[in-house]
Amino acid sequence: MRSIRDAVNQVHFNRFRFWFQLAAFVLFVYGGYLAIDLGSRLPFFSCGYNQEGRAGVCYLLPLQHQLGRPWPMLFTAAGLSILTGLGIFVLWFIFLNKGWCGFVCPLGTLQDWLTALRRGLGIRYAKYSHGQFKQMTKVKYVLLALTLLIPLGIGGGLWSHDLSPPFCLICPARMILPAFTGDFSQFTIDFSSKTAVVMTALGMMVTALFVVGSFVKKRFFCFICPMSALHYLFSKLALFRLKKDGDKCTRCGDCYRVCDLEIKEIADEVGKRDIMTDDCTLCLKCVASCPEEGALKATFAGITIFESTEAGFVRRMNKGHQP
Amino acid sequence: MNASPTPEVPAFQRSRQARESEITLDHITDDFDGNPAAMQYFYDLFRRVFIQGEALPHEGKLIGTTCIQAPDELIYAVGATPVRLCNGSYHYDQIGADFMPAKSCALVKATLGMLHSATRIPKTARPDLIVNPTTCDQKKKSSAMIEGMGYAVYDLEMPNVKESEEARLYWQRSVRQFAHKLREVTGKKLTRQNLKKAIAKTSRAQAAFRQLHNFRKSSPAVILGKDVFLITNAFFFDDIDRWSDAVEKLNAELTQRQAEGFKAAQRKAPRILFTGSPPVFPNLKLPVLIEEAGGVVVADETCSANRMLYDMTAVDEWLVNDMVDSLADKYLKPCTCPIFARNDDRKRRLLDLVASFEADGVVYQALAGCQVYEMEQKSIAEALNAQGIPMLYVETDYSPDDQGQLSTRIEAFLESIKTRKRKAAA
Amino acid sequence: MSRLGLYAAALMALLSTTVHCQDSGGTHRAEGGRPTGMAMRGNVLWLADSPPARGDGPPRSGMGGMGGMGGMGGDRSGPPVKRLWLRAGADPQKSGFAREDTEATVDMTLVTPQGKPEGEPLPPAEEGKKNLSFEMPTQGYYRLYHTTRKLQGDTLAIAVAKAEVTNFSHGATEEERSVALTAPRVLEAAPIEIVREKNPGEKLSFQLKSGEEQAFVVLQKGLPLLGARVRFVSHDGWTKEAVSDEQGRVSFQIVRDYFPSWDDFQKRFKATYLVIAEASAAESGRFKDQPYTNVRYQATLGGTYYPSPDDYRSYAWGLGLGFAFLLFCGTAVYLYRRRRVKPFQEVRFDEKH
Amino acid sequence: MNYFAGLDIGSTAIKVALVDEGGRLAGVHVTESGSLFHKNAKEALRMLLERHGVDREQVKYLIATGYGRKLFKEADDSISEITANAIGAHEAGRAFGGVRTIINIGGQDSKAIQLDDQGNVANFAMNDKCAAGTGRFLDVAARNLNIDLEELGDYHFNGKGAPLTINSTCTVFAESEIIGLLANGHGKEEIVAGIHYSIAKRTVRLAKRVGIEDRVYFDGGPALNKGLVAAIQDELQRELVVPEHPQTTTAFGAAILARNEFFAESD
Repeated sequence: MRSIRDAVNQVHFNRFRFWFQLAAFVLFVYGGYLAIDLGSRLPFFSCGYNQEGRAGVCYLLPLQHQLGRPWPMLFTAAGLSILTGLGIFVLWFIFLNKGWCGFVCPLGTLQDWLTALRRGLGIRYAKYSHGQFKQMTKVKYVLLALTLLIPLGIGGGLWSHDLSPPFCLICPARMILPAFTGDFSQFTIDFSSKTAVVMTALGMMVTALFVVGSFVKKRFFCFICPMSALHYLFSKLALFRLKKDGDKCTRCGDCYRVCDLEIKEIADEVGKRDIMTDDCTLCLKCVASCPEEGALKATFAGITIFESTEAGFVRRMNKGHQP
Repeated sequence: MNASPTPEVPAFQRSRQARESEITLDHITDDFDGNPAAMQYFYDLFRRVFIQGEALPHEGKLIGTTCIQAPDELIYAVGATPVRLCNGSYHYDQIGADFMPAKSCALVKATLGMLHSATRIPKTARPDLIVNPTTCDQKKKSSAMIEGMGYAVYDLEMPNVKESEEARLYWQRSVRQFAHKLREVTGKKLTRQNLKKAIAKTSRAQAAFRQLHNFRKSSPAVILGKDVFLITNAFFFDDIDRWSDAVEKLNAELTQRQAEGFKAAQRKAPRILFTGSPPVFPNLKLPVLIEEAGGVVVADETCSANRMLYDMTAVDEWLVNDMVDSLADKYLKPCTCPIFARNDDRKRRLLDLVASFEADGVVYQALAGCQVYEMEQKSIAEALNAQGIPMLYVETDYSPDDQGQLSTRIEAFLESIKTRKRKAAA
Repeated sequence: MSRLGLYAAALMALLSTTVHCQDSGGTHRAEGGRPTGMAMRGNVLWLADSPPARGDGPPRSGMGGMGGMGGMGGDRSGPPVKRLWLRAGADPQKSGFAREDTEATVDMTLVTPQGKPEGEPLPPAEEGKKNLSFEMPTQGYYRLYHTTRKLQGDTLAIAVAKAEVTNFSHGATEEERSVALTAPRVLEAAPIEIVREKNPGEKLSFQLKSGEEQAFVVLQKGLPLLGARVRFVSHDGWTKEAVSDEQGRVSFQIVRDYFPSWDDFQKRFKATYLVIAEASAAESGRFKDQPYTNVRYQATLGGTYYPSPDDYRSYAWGLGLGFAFLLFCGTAVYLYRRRRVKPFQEVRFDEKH
Repeated sequence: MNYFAGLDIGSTAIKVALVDEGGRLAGVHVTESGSLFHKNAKEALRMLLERHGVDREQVKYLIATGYGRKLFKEADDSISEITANAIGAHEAGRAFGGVRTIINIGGQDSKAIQLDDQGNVANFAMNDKCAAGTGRFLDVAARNLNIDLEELGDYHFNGKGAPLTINSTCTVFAESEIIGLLANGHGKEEIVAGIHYSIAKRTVRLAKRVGIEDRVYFDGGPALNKGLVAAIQDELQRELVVPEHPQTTTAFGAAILARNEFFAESD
């Protein structure tokens, strides 16, 4: 038992994560070809516009459709289906918590690949001041609010159906993920109405921004992802968690240094046990790069499955380069 | 006793510096039984360097550093050799008193005195550059004095807070500028390869140190604090690879000792955590007194040992930019020097060390003149006392004349710990 | 190009406030002059999901059509109700209500997705109502057959007007699951039938787009009919005729016949097409105690199609904008980094406050 | 009858205490340390035994304390004077209803000790490398004023004006300050009071470092000086407990410990 635990704690974490992400990417972008279907309540961007290959659909797509029904319908049995949908989403979510972002989300994985590309080219990542950052991360709550409210407006007849589903229209996954199955039809501007022009143009711009952004900034999109905001509303329920033992922390900042989302609290907070913040993607890189025994750990339903160890740190850091 | 026999005695062996070094070293080697065999390397090293005045070799340019905040890795990366100039000699302290007020910190004075002295011990070539991190006021002021002696000095700008993100960025900038300065001095550029290699070099040393550090958790102790201080003091000037080899060898011996149930101190010996101003050879007065009085120093929180070697560098992207910033973070964020405003980290660090090393008490050394340590002792004592850990605050300097008084205090402290333990057991 | 200005205006509109789409307010005005060239042959009956409009009526907004739930009426709380209109005339826009033919016998049969395979008779519309309506309680394909039999001399004319209606809803979980296969069947009510050939993997939400190729299969008593004359009539009345092959199959490229100005363009514009198949056979028998020696078969199928995305979606603009923005962002980042090489940024104060 | 001895070899005086099997004080002796303190210590012990008619063999256990403790090889054990002082004060303090805080002013150092409720050392503080505020300081001051050490108490209470302020924290500078005050025509009484208050201030600061609880016990040679006692009481705003033989509390503590150790070992 002990040796298994040691083996896990000393794993070459970045390599493990790379392969895990790759497998998840293949599953959710091409799994449809193998008739895999995990439903349409998934808590990450398995894009529904990827008609052929997807092995399930991102919850935001049906959610926006459901909310976009005519108002009288919202108060019938259909309204109930919104709640059941949310229930299924939460069930998926609590299993991995935000680990869906760090390990499964195809869009997250793509960002990591863009980062790897930049790293391979030897270009440094962008640095911004912490203040600028904190402002930016609030955008995701605004986006979430819009994602929920605009469909309601459409259902109420306030706005055109051309605006539906509003977030999907500007989500870069809509363009990028279908492209992996050879479907480039989303890389277009829709000139059928003004709304469509604006939304598709915005979509293209966001896609371009996504590419440039995640090239120069690790996990750029995750800062503003409304799914991440939706996650955070339920993260208290989740089974998979990130814990910190502040007494063991020397605040050396190693975890903060490797954090893709530059979460300062991970290094500086020593009072709270539950250290996960709303930006966190639970990628567990912080755990892998913490040299203090048991200072950071990932637990599932209270059982520690991966924790920081001195030996693991030395092994990983001596290895240096990631795959 | 263990000195390799030298046919002719160099003139300066009769110098005060050599004498005080010899006295300290004799105490360290002769007053205790069962010194680890692997320690012989360090005993010999100190004898050769401090008593026989052996010259230290170095590769490339020689870069002197006056504080642990100067990143060694950058120096190694550009093919230069770092040597830490912090000095513990009373002899040099008195020479240094010509530069600084008598009430100022003995360590800074001794460093100045050593640099001013014709026979610098440890005997190195003249440093091509002295990096002086602007930590405390005395070090800040000493940079101009060192420059006045004809050395090239570089002030490595250090923020006085470390909590804020601005301070972090400021320090990262300082370190990056320092890297450029090193390039100017050595003519060599930082590359991914040489920097990565340098980090690996220090990481190895740190891993060895951490292993040694962990051995000190065992009870009864398998190694005494005076030996560990000697080892970490050797890190100041010894070749890093040879140093790592020696520590790894010692670790292997300690593994064996632990398995055999070896006792380096009595089973009931009070376990002491040492904190405050750094003990620098030959001023190991206090740790030696503690262990001579029957205590054992099981851990320390000083910049001549733990703080210098404990915290390791984590790098996410092995690019020069990221590695340099990672190094900067490592040298700032975990540092528990009281010079920083708001320093709760030091309390937490001490409490964690007390808990994980099962320390019974804390000895807090403040070198007279080191105001920040003097100022912080009260809050530290309160924090420790709140957890039921007694603390002995000792204000001292490099002079040997308070040894009698100190030993009384230390013995009384150890006696009170023993009584306390006996009471707790009852 | 004046359109460029419009695009720019649209962009500006989004930046300023919400865009109200003129989706349901636009009017469709079909310009005449599409060549038809074909002579009308007799009276063609077909089932449409909209009543004839005086002139050209505005298309209904949003909801599907023959392929969807268009024209759904009735109580929201019950199952959706579909209304169809029987119309006469071979032009989707110009054909009017069918007049009652007292000489003919009429059968109306509804085949529901889960109902009896042979279908159930549908009662004729109530007096005074011109539409036929039925409920669609489950999701799937509903087929309505309106069969008239009429003896003309020694020839029996059998005309089958067929409509295929899909009930599906977006946002429901099971919607994608229904398989869109229709097994050929022999229906008493439909001795002749046109079946729209489904693409493999086609979903209930399928929409036919102009410009696409669509195949139809003519079945006579459940068997493919060779040599039937099949006529396709587009929304604007453009027609094309072909003859069915051995599989009873005939395919048409759905013509693009929707060219409004950009302001009026609607991508959900629902155009109606009509497929007419005719064949005759030397069959003898008796109908209403009268003997006949020939049978003339006529089958119709109404359907809808929509503008092709190619008509309103532009790769050039999409990729162009994407790349332009990519370049812009990339350059911005590059310049920002260049600028940051200069000494530390100042801390500034705002003089206004 | 068995006896137990405690020998406190201090910087200025050697103190010997003898207790009987019941832990009662049988006798004390104080003598100058001189330069040959080893010889003087032996002599002091001999004289005490002689005075009380006790044979050396009857002394079953001897504990040395004070600066010279390690060099006095005849002792069975040695202990730091802080622990010895604590034991002695705790034992002697019983007569006064128990003490928790001890102020000890010796020849070259001053200490403050806090005891827990069982008489163990809970905390202590000691002056750092400076003679100001110690017996030595009083010595120097008395010499400058040309009066006897024993007379200081009388001078303290006979002053007409308010005590003068002695600011210097260093013995050497205080010396010149005193000479300056004399030159300015100030009375010796006021100067003595000033010196006492100066020492009292330092001592109280030291005591506050360890925490003041319950009754405060004051011992050491300077505790014989009534003026100093008054000054400390004034600064402390508390009554001080001063034992009959303030000089020998530490030796007494060592003797008590010797007795306890003897019985612990023979068990």
